[in-house]
Parts: sequence; structure tokens; C-alpha cells
Amino acid sequence: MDKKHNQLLWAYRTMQTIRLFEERMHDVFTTGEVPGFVHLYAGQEACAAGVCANLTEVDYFHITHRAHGPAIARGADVTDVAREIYCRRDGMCRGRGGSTHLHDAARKIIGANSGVGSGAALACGSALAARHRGDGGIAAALIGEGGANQGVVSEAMNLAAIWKLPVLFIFENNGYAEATSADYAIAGGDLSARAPAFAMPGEIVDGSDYFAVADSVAAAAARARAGEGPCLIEVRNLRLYGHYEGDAQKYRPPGELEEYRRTKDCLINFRAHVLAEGSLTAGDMDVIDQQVAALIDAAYEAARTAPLPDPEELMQNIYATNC
Amino acid sequence: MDKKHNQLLWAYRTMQTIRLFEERMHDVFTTGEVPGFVHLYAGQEACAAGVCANLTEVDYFHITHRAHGPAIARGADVTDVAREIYCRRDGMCRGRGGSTHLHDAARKIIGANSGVGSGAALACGSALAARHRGDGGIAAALIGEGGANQGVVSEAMNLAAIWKLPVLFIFENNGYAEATSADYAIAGGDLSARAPAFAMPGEIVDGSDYFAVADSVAAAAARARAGEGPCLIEVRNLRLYGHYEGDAQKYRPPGELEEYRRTKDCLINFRAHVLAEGSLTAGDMDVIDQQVAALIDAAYEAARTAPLPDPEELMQNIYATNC
Amino acid sequence: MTEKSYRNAIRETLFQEMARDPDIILIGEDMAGGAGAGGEEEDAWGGPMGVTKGLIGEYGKKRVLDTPISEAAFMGAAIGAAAAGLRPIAELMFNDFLGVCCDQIINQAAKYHYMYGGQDTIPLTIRTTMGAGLRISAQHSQSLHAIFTHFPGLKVALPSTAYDAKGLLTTAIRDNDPVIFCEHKLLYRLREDVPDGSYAIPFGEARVVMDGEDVTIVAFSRMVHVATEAAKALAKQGIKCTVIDPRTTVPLDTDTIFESVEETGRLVIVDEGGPRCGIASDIAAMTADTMFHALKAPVKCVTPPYVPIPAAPNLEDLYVPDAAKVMAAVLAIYRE
Amino acid sequence: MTEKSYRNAIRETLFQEMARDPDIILIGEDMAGGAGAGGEEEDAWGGPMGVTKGLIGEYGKKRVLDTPISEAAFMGAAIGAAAAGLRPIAELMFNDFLGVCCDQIINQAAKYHYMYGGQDTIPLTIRTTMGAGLRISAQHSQSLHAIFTHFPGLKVALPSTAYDAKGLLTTAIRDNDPVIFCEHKLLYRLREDVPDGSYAIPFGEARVVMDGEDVTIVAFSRMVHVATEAAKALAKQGIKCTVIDPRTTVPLDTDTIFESVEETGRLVIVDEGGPRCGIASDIAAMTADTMFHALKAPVKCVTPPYVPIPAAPNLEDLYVPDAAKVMAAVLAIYRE
Ligand SMILES: Cc1ncc(C[n+]2csc(CCOP(=O)(O)OP(=O)(O)O)c2C)c(N)n1
Ligand SMILES: Cc1ncc(C[n+]2csc(CCOP(=O)(O)OP(=O)(O)O)c2C)c(N)n1
Ligand SMILES: [Mg+2]
Ligand SMILES: [Mg+2]
Repeated sequence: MDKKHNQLLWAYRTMQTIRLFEERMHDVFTTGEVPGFVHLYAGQEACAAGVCANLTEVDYFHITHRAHGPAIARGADVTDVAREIYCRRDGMCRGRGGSTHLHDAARKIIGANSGVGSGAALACGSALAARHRGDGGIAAALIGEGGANQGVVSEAMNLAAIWKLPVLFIFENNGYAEATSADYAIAGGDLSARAPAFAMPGEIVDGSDYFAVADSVAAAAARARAGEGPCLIEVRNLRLYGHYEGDAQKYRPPGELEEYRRTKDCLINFRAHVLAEGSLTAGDMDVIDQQVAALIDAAYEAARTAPLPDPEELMQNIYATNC
Repeated sequence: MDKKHNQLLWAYRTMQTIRLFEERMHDVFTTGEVPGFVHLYAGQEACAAGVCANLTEVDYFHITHRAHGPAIARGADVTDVAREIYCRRDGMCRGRGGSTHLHDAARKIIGANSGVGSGAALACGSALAARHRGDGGIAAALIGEGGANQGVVSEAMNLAAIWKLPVLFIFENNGYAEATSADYAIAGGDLSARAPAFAMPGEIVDGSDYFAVADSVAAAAARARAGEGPCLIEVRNLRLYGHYEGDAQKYRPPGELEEYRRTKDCLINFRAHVLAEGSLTAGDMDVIDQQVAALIDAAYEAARTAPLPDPEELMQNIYATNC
Repeated sequence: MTEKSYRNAIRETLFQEMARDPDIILIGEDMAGGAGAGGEEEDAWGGPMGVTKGLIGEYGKKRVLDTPISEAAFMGAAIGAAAAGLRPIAELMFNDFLGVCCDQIINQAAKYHYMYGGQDTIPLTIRTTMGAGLRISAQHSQSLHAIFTHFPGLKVALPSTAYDAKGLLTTAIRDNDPVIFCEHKLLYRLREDVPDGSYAIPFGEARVVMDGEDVTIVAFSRMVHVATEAAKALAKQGIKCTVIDPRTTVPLDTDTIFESVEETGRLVIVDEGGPRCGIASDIAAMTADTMFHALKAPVKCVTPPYVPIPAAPNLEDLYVPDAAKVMAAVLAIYRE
Repeated sequence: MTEKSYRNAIRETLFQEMARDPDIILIGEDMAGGAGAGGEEEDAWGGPMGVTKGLIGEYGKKRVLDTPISEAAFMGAAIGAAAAGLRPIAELMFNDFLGVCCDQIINQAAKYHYMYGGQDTIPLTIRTTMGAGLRISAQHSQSLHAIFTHFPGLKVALPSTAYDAKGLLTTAIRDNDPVIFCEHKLLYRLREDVPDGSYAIPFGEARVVMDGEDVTIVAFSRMVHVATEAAKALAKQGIKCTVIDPRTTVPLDTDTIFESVEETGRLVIVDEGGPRCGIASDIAAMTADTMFHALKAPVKCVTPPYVPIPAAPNLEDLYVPDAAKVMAAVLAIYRE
């Protein structure tokens, strides 16, 4: 009971942290102080949270260019995330990666990757290493529905299946790859249909429903840990902002986001769910809201005022073994 | 009736030409006079013949490194083929490509390609061009079952499906990719299962049965010509020789080839079929056998005695527009 | 003659060439944008960089093809279509994504004409973007023209101005070989007077940006502007540089470079590509062979250091060659 | 000390290193061969070139992993496994197939350590084959070490002898960075005495094959033998050459090269890679900068011409540099 309660508090806190982090990012981006391309995860929180609810210390979590939310869901330090987005010396990648390349080895958050889809292959390697060690670890890979059309993803699914690797291919179908709709780019419109092609189970999950995602991932993770091989989960959601900050989003059908915000906001739905079942109180969540708001303030302030890397850093860490 | 009769004569002549061509190649290879890697098509004749029976002048035929048979099936001049394999000046690619890169633009035989699987993408381009011209042409791409595991093949299937391109993806499952079995390398063991993943029809056909292949391709071609998009056909057969000449084939289960030769030889089965239905006579086929034997003699003799390219050719045809 | 941005000069060329030849098609991600989405605008993006805006409205979906994120498949399709008689213009959003369609470019497009004995031509133009400066880190900021140059069979153009962008793209599209057309991300807003009508700039003809008898500076793409800035500053110190923009690396106008080196005896090459096996070392090597006796001083290459490209703005600015580094290189050899 | 072929020296290294470290795994196509086929032999092929024969028998399926023809996926898996603590040795059957896993190598493996701020290491060895001579045409005969060299973050080894193959592979496997280990197809049968025990040859230390004060010849891989043949013939004419095999292009032992050039004043670089933006031009450029004042004559690059590789034996033989071409280059600058 306590465990469930804590889990719910964790889920709410996680999703709320991501939401506020991204809303703040959306605001500050206009000031021009954030370098590079920034892809916001707002609207998709239930997916990363639902996955991470099922991951343990030995598991790997492969994320994408839409990196902030997933990194936070996996427990990355929010200040560390913000500092990296601001390309600061003490960011998680020492300012070398920026928004799209968050990576936290200690937490097994594996590199947001600019070549979309390539995380699917890297995840096979994480899973292989975990199996080699025999520590029961699995690899969960987030892949955008657009990135899922990269050939390497199909190759990786086949490889994971024949090697029975403990990989979860989590295709996050947020409706768009940049400005191109999933319906246009995916033959048949249904990524879960690719599961039988590679002899693995697959299903579609409502990405606005934390519980649905968490349950689906729980089953897949259990299966993977039991040595039964990979699974595919297609999580359907929408992003609340543009592909990246600055995107005018003229491709969206009118009213799409308004409707989604009204009926599919994972935070609103989560709140309603836990209040209805009485598992959390409004007070529980209000406290979290305040804590998170303070955390976000502090993280952005810390990031904004943190120093950029020292010039010598340009030429460091090219090789691990001296050269 | 006449048409059907001619078609049967053509099919028998085609398969017999390939068989004798490859048996001869198998023999002469041991002399060391054939340069490079040589992959024989013997045992798979019904596949290329069954496909080409359904192609017209406007259609493109994309072939693989196992190139001799498909090129011959599509009507390439046998001497021209032999000369190219011998890397002669007057080979179809002027001796620049050799056995694995047969290509005959006039007959729309498109480049056997060393990067297995890439023909799937090129075929989308042929189909696009045919549709652009509106000449009713389609593209049929042979792809080995091993090459089908290349990511570009999945990408191409998806692309062909969403663009409704007239492409036939013909996966020739001869049981092995080099020494690795199809059962090991293909998740689920069944390539036709990839068709629904990319929203196209797919089926498995007995590759030892010319009629089965031809019928399946006829239906797929008609569909493609009608603008209904791509199809997948998995043709199951075995090669009678090694992956390439020199392969000791220790991976084969004992008796596999003997059994295949006994029950699945497409030439024997074809003969039995037409004799049983009375559509061709033994005499018809005996005549062809003799003609083909003479043709093969002449082709090899011509190839063997033909000159190598002139040294100046090394630096020719790098660019089409002067540079 | 109207003032146009580099971006608009490219767009205008696409409009004009597509009007001229109905076999030209455009293939790429979000060339129009909004495919299947039901938004208000037919081309919601008009290309990731806004270069192809309006083309789908003019030429329709049959000739402007948005693709899934499948570079290998659509590059292969473009090559196949080129071999089959169309004249595709394919867009590789960032040249870094060569990674996922490398086989198509280096093994198929580059070798098709030669390997098959000259039977087919591949009149394909690949438009791509290059260059650092947007703070988008190691996988989106590279300048990979040396890689394209390494493989015979490709031609490689790197326009540094709006005028050249139009003239070189016209040539690229009309050329019967695969051409990699490298647009620098930081040049899209550059503006100058550009003729409204069509014109073609032949490949392999360098542009001499400035003329001077002391030192020869060869530079490509955005580095032409950096080199020119340096040369102007040096002129104030009485050092007169010739600045040469070869405009294409394949074919390469060695004549113009060598003639200048004959006069100056000193060569600095400025390039945003990597230092090892790059285009700077390529030209340095040719010069150290053919022009050895004319050389009075070491040949200097000004390139980024040998390191992946960092996101941090201050590090990225250190990474990219600037006028100060070019001046230092010139000064290092000027006295000799 | 036993006489071993280059092939067996490599195999022996794999055996010894896998015995030493249980985290080493092999990944590639037909590393064993016969997977799932039911043939009599457990490793029906033992690698496409027979190099990995016997390893699956010794170390089992858990450590010798045959793959589908999916280079992008299995290279990516090897990188992921390396980041996660294993030490994979992946085989890219022909270096030409870089085409289909390029992103994994240039954008992932090369940049992983740097881009993520040094958090993880990628102790990955990629064994691959290079070189022309088998009459297998343009897509199976390239020597692409210049491409690997272009991207910082990779190390690149090109053993020219059986002894070096063993020592360099040992270093590669123990190194914590991604190493591209380029085996020349035509050297597999080369035999010489090779120690039976393990030894490591440090990266970045050239081997001086011959010593002479007239001309410096730098060569890689099989070209070391071609250069040596030329140098021996020249010696008979009284021209004394130093022949240097740098053994790795990254790191590159410029010290040894430059010291020799200091003495000879003359440099010829012999390489089987392409001439444009290749390793020959790379070294020529460095020398024309750093060692300009020591140079007495033009720097010569002996490479194949700028053309795809033809299948026809006579054309392929014209394509690959031979001793006669090296001698001609030396003679061309010797008198100066
Ligand atoms: C191989 C490759 N092609 C193109 C891009 C450019 N790009 C970056 S994000 C993106 C859209 C990705 O869509 P999706 O995978 O659905 O993820 P989302 O952005 O929706 O989270 C594209 C095309 C890329 N990064 N990598
Ligand atoms: C991308 C790529 N990887 C590996 C190879 C080496 N190779 C050549 S043929 C072959 C086996 C191909 O098997 P399959 O596609 O089933 O065709 P088959 O030889 O059985 O006709 C392999 C692995 C290649 N040519 N291209
Ligand atoms: Mg998406
Ligand atoms: Mg096969």
C-alpha cells in the first residue's frame, strides 16, 4: 500500500516536474538565452513516467532528441539537465551535448541521439551487456514514430528478437515527425503492426493515461526479464508545443491541441484518476506542485548563472586511452 | 493457345539456359580462369523465370549478386553475360563490374548490387520514374532472404507502400545467407510476415514450382499496374551450389541437397508438369536442350577468347558530363 | 537583378529549373511539410530551412515528394529514378545524416556510371546543409565535403554567396552526374544582387574574390567570408592577399590556385571541414607536389581542431576558424 | 616463436585476448557460420575469411555472436555493449560496408566519449578488410582508412605484417576507444615468425622498415611491401631510401616521419586509399607545413588514380600502386 502510494506520488511529481520544466523552457526560449534546438516533451509525460516506473537501477533507458522529459523521469538531477541545456561547464555532459544529447551514465540514461532511431540499435547492446552480466537488467528505448521508420530500427527489432534480448521498443507516436504526420509516413498508420513482422508482441497504448502505459510496460518488462525477448509498445500522444521551439505548427488541424489539452492531458487525467479512487489527495498533489515550482525556479536560476566550459575543455575527452 | 505454348517454351528454355550456364561455370571455375567471386543461381531458376514471365519492356528488374540467372531470365545475351563474368572489354559492363554487377540498361536489368538489399530502394526509384512517365511500368526487385534483413529494405517497403509505388519485393529465400541459415537470421523465420507490417499483401511461394511463382507474380504485377501499390512475395528454394564457388558448404544438413535435387528440381518438376498436362512434348524440350547446350558452348568460348579492356578504359566513364 | 538571400536564390533556382524540365522532382523530409496532417497550409514548413516553400503549390504532389525519415530508402529511390530518366533533387537535411544513407551515396550513386560501363547516367542533385554555428553539437554541425570529395564519381559544390548558389545549383541540376550541393546553414540570410533570369556557373571555375601578390588564400563556403575579412584586415597592414573560392571541390580548379601560388609563393587554405584527410590537406598536398618550386614558405591549413563539435557556444566559436586565425597563418608565413 | 600467417596471428590474438578477458565478445556475420543450419560443423565458416575459426568452440555462443546481415544494428549493438561495459570486437566484413553502418561509426562510436562529456568509454574494436586485388570490383575493394581517419574519436590501425597484426590487435582490444582495425585481404597468407605469447605494439609508433638517407618513403598496409620492394630495387641503383610504416593513422607518428624528412629532405607517400582527401595528402600537407624548410624536392603521393575500382584484372592491376610507380616517384625527386 505504502509502496503504491509512494509510486503514485513519484509519478505525479515526475510528470509535474517535466511539465513545469518544459513550460518554463518554452517561456525562456524566447529570450534567446538557450542555445541550439530545443524539443519539448510537454504533453507526453505519462509515457516517460510510465516506462521509468518499471525500471530499476540495472536497467538502461535510451532516450531521444526530445530528451528533457525522459531524463527527468529517469531521475536525472533537474539542475544538471538545465545546465546541460544551457551548455554549461557543469551540465551533465559538460556543455558538449546540449538539449538534444542529455546523457547520464550513472543513471543509465543513454544518449539522446541526433540520428533518430539509432537508439534502437544501441539498446540491443545495453541489453546484451546486461544479459552477459546476468544482473537481470533490461533496456527500454524510446523512439519517435518518425524515427521508427529508420531502417536501423527494423534491423534492431529483428536482432533483438533472434537473440531474445531484453529490449522494450517504445515507439512514442506523438502524431508528427517535424511537420509530417504519422498517418502519412507510416504505411498502414500503425506501428504496432510491425511487432509480428519481427515475431514479438506489440500493442497500442493511450499515452495520455499513465496507468495504461505503466501497466503495459510492466508486462513487457517482466517478459523481458524472464528471458522471453523483446516487445513493442506504441504509445500514442501529442506534444503540446512545436517540433522544436520556434515551430509555427501550421500543420496541425485546427483545434487539435485544444481538444487534446481538454481531454488527454495526462496530468489532469492522472489527478482525476487518483482523486476518484482516493489514492492521493488534492493536498498531496498541491504540496508537490509547490515543491516542483521551487525546484524549477532554482534549476533555471542555477543554469542561467553557471559558467560556460573553460576553453581547454574543447580538446578534452576526445579519447579515453591517451593518444 | 499459341501464346501459352510459346510462353512454356520460353520458360523451359530460360530455366535450362540458366542451369547449363551455371553448371558450366561451376566446372570452369576450378580452372582459375574466372576472376572474382562467383555466385551461382542453379536451383533457383523458377524464381527468376517466373518473375520475368510477367515483365514487359517497360518494367524494371532489379537483381542481386547472384546475378547470372536473373540476367539471363530477363533476356540478356548469354555471351554478353559470360564476357562480363570474364571481365572482358565487350562484356555488358565493359569488364568493370564482373559476375556480381551484371547490368543491362537496354533490358532494364538493374545493377546487381554488392550492398545486399539496396536494390529495394533503387527499385522504388525505377517505379517512381515509370509512374512519372505513366507508361504502366513496374519494378520487380529480387532480394535474398539475408539481404532482406538490411534496414533499407524495410524503409523501402514502407516508402513504396505510402507512395503506392508499383514495386514487387521478391524475397528469394534460398535458406542461407552465406553460411547462416534463414531460420536463425529471420525473426519468426517468415519474411512474408513483414508484409502486413508495411500494409501490403504478402505470400510464400514454392520456388521450385515455376507455375506457382509465375501465378503469384502475375497477380502482384496486375495489382501494381492497377495503381494499388507494392506486394511482397517470399519465394522458397535452395541453391544447388555453395554461397560462392569455393564454399565447402559444411553448414548444410546431410542430405539436404540430394533431397532437393530429387523432389524440388524446378526443371524436372516443370518437365513433369508440362508432359502430364500435354502442353509440351519431350521432343520440344529435347530440341531446346540441344540448342541451349550449343549456345552455352559458344558463349563460354567467346568469353574465354575475348580481349580484356584496353588500359585507357581504366579512366573512362567516371563522369557523364565532362569534368 | 534583385537583392536576394542565399535561401531565396536557391528557391528561385528550384522554381526556374522545375519550370524548365518536367522530369525534375524534389524528394526529402518536410519539403512541403504537413503531409497527411490536415493543417491549414499546404506546405506547412516548405523545407526544414524554408528553402522549398511554395514549390508544392506550383508543381504539385507528383513532383514534390515528402518522405518518411528514411534517408537510405529515399536516396536510393532518387538514384533509381535518376538512372531511370528523371532528374531528382533530393534533400539530405543535414550532411551529418550521410551516416544513414552513406551506402547509397558512396557505393551506388558515385559508382553507378562507371561500374556498369557507362550505360546509365545519374543526373541527381543532393542538396544538403553543412557547417557549425547553431550550437547543435557534434552530429548536426559537421562539414563533410571531404568525404564526398574522397569518392570519385560525385561532384561537390559549396556556394559561398547567393549569386553562386543560384548559378551552381543550376549547373548541378543540369549536370548528368550526382552532385552534392552543400548549403551552409549560416549563409541562408546572406543577401546580394542576383539576376532574376537563369544562369549557370560552370563547375571547376574558381572565383577570385580579391587579388594580391603576397599570399594566396583558398577558402570554401562560409570560410570565404572569413578569409576575405582577414585579407581586408591584412591589406590595412600592407599585406596583399589573393582570396580564391574554388566553389567546387570536384572538379577542382587547380589552375587558378597554382597560378596564384606561382605569383605569391605562399599558400593558406581555410576550411571548415576536419583537419585530417580534409580538403585543406588535399590542396596543400597537390601544391607541395606540383608547385613546390614556386613555394617560398610552409603551406598553412586553417581548419577546426581535430575534435568533435561541442554544443557550448564559447567552445563552438573556438572550434570554427575565424579571421584572427587566418591572419595568424598568413603572418606566420608572410615574412619568409 | 612460430611461423604464422597474418590470418593466424590475428586468430591467435583473438583466442588469447578472449581467454584473458571474459567481457570480450565477437559480433559479426558468419563469425562461426552455420547458425541454425544443422550442418555437421559448429563453425562451418569461422568468419568470411576464416579468421575466427575455432573461437565458438572455445568460447561458446554467448561470446561469439553470429548476426543477420544488419551491420547498422549489430554495430550499434556493439557500441551500446561497449558503453555498457563489454569489450566487443565487431567484424565489418568489407570496409566498403561502412556504407550501411556509417552513422554508427562516425556519429555514434566516434563522438560518444566526447559528446557526453567523457562519461562513458567505448572499448570497441572493429575488424574489417580492405584492399583491392581480388577482382571483386568497386564496392568490395576499397581502402577507406582516410574516412575513418577524418573523424576524431576513432583510432585506426593498418597492420602490414603478421607480427604487427598480433601486436596491434592486442593493443586495439585493450584500448578504451573505438579502434578500426584494417586487415588487408591480400596479406592473410603472408607468413613470418610471430611470438606465441601476447604482446602489444603501442599505437602511434612507426616501424622503420629500411633505413636510408636519400628519400623517405611512408607506406601503409600492403603498400609497405610494395614500397620495400621499390626501395630494394632502388638500393641496387645506389639510391638509399628510408621506408616507414606508421602502422596507425590515428594516432600518427609524425615524429618518425619528420625526423627522417629532416635527414632526407625528400618524401614519397604510398597508399592504396583514394588520392583526394586521402592519407597520402594528409601526410604530405603536414610535412609541407611543419617540415617545409627541410624539403629539397616536391612531396610525391603514390596512390591509385581517382576512379572507382574496376573488376577486370588488367585494369585493377593498373589501379593499385606497384613498385614501378613508387620507383618512378622516387626517381622524379631524387635528382633535385
Ligand atoms: C536520421 C535522421 N534524419 C532526420 C533527422 C532530423 N530530425 C530530427 S527530429 C526529427 C523528427 C523526429 O520525429 P519523431 O521520431 O516522431 O520524434 P518526435 O520529434 O516527434 O519526438 C527529424 C526528422 C534526424 N535527426 N536524424
Ligand atoms: C551490406 C552487406 N553486408 C554483407 C555483404 C556480404 N554478403 C554478400 S552476399 C551475402 C549473403 C547474402 O544472402 P542472401 O541475401 O540470402 O542472398 P543469397 O546469397 O542467398 O542469394 C553476404 C552476407 C554484402 N554484400 N552487403
Ligand atoms: Mg513524433
Ligand atoms: Mg539467401
